[in-house]
Amino acid sequence: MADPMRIRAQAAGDKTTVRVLMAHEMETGQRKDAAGKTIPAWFIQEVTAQLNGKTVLTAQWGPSVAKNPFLQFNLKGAKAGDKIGISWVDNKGDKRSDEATVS
Amino acid sequence: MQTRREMLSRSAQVAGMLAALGMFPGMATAQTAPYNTAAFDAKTMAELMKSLGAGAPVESKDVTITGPDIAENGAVVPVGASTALPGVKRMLLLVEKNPAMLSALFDVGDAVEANFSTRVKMGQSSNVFAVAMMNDGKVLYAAKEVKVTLGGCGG
Amino acid sequence: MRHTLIIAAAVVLAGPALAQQKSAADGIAEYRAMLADGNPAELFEAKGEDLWKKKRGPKNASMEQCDLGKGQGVVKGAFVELPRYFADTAKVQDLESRLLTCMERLQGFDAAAIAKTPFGKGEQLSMEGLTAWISAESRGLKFNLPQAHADERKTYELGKRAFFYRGGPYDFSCASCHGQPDKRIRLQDLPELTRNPGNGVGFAAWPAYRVSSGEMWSMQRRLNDCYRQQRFPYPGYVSDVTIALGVYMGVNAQGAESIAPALKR
Amino acid sequence: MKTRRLVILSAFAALVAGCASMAPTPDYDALMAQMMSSSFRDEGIAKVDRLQQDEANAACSKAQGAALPDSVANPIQEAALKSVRMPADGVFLGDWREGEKLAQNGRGMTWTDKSAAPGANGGNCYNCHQITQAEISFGTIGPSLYNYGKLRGVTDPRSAAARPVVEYTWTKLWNAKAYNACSGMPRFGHGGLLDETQLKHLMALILDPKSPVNQ
Repeated sequence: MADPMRIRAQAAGDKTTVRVLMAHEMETGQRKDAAGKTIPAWFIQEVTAQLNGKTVLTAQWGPSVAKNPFLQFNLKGAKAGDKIGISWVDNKGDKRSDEATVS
Repeated sequence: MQTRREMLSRSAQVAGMLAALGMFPGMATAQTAPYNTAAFDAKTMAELMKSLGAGAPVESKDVTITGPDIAENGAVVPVGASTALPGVKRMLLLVEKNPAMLSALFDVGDAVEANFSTRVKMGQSSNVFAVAMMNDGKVLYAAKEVKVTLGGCGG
Repeated sequence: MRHTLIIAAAVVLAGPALAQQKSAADGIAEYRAMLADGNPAELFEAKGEDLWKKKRGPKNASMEQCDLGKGQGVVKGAFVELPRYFADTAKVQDLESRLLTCMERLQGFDAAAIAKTPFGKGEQLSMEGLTAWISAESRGLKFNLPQAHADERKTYELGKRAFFYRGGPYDFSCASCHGQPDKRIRLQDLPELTRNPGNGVGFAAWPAYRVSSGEMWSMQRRLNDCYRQQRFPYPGYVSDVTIALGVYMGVNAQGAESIAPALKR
Repeated sequence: MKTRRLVILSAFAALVAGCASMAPTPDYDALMAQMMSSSFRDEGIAKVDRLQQDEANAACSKAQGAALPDSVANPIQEAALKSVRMPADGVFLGDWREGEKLAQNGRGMTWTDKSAAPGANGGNCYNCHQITQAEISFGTIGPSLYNYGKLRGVTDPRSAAARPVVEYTWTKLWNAKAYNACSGMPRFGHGGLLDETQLKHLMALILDPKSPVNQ
């Protein structure tokens, strides 16, 4: 199973900044290994964010998002103690979901 | 004492259980559109817009693209797309000279600002674009050139 | 202030070439600042903490009884005092050689086999996590390597000699790149390692996450690649020369604040 | 500046001497030799014989960054000067475009390089020098070479007037120790790192009036 994400969510007034680091190779499918064989593409395709269980953001990514991806976005109306859930699915169908509390 | 990882994996298990129980309404109702392969294969702006069912984009001062003037390494280039305009449906981040232009697509809901930052790979110096697709069908963009320098010793 | 004056004078003297160079440097500084928030090294720190506390290896034991120099199980502050002399092995050890000792003695791993494992494979992946977490536990602390033991002083002197040792087809030594202040290779600043180059620079910045390869690099891996680019033969993992260089750079960095694990090109 | 370093050095020497009176001074030369030979192994084209030092490298290592006394430096420089082979056909300049490619190329001679032949090596020039104005990613370990020929008044590299500059430059590329016993620059000709044709291209890059370096 994939390694856990690192999620930080910080409220300032009515705006909450969410920063996420995901552990993923984000292999483009354009690179070759030492033997000259193409390394197959392997990348996160879908990212979802939930605030207290309700989906607030969906995103689709291509293989050009950098390895061990970083994502930052701002939520309106979240407050300290709220739960932020982040999920991703990659092109092989691997999934990962993690949660953090707004501070 | 719990380690960070235990805490994280426990919350992951909880999240997984919730998902299994259909308690993540978002996941249960699967608002996410199916992965748009055509958009992520598009080589030109025209192809990309067609695959997204949108018209030609217009440059706008109301859209902001953030990124460095020079990237020390093309493997990780911090970029951001934002707009303060109301009525945004989607935000896109594009790299003009990558094998496929589209890097990331964000669906903007009521609870989230149209302001996203991530990091992309760039094969060479290129324009990067922030595109805002509006509810009324307008497509607005901003562009910025990012120079990618060579690595340290070339070895 | 003095620095600014020097730069201003240099710009006047060198004209447009230097002005352009300045703006390139500004651009790179801006790029690095944009990446500062959200260092993927955090992903490795979490892994490392888990590896420290988890029961693993043939003896199914954790690393929690490992003595990194400040007593059994003490992690905070250990990193900024390494390499140092350890009585139980009668050796000066850096973080990675000490971790190998603990992995062998506590967990029953074969230290020699791990030392032979290529970077980024097998148990070397554990080293990436462990060094990331252990260094992070000393983030913000100042380097203060002990030099009380005769072997620590001896190792410093050998490290100094190794640092200036010129050889290979290009006649390079460590000092070729790191013996002078304010130099660059291409656009990368080169820390002067014969003295304290400042907080979070040089020895005080490794382990680091390398954006170019998306990998976590320990000090051993950093030194290994320095020797590759120096066109030298291959230094063994935790070999004497690498540990001596660690002592030399670490003692020189006395008082420098550690930012490890850092983010690097 | 130099005096201050000397004072520090002698203070350090006094300290070492103080310690030495309590415990025997380790035989550092022997310990160093032992450490180097036990720490390295062959990998690919990078064999342990690369650790062997010639007289110049041994002297410069021992000096630890300090200037060599003339009595040591002069014989090294004289020997280096004698080692230089001028181009067999008397033509010093090749194609600056090829020179620029070589200057950009930082590869060669590492244990991850397959071949040690000159054809597999770059010049590594931009690692340490500014050369053309267009390339902003350049190092500063060596001096700027921008306008190298122009600043030296070279308008026709084949002319007799240009001869001293041309020969000096060739010598510097062939064996930089000819002018500075502890130069930081690799001995490209002497070390067999680049062949004559490649050196000519680099010469053209910095001396040809048509090269962007001299615009």
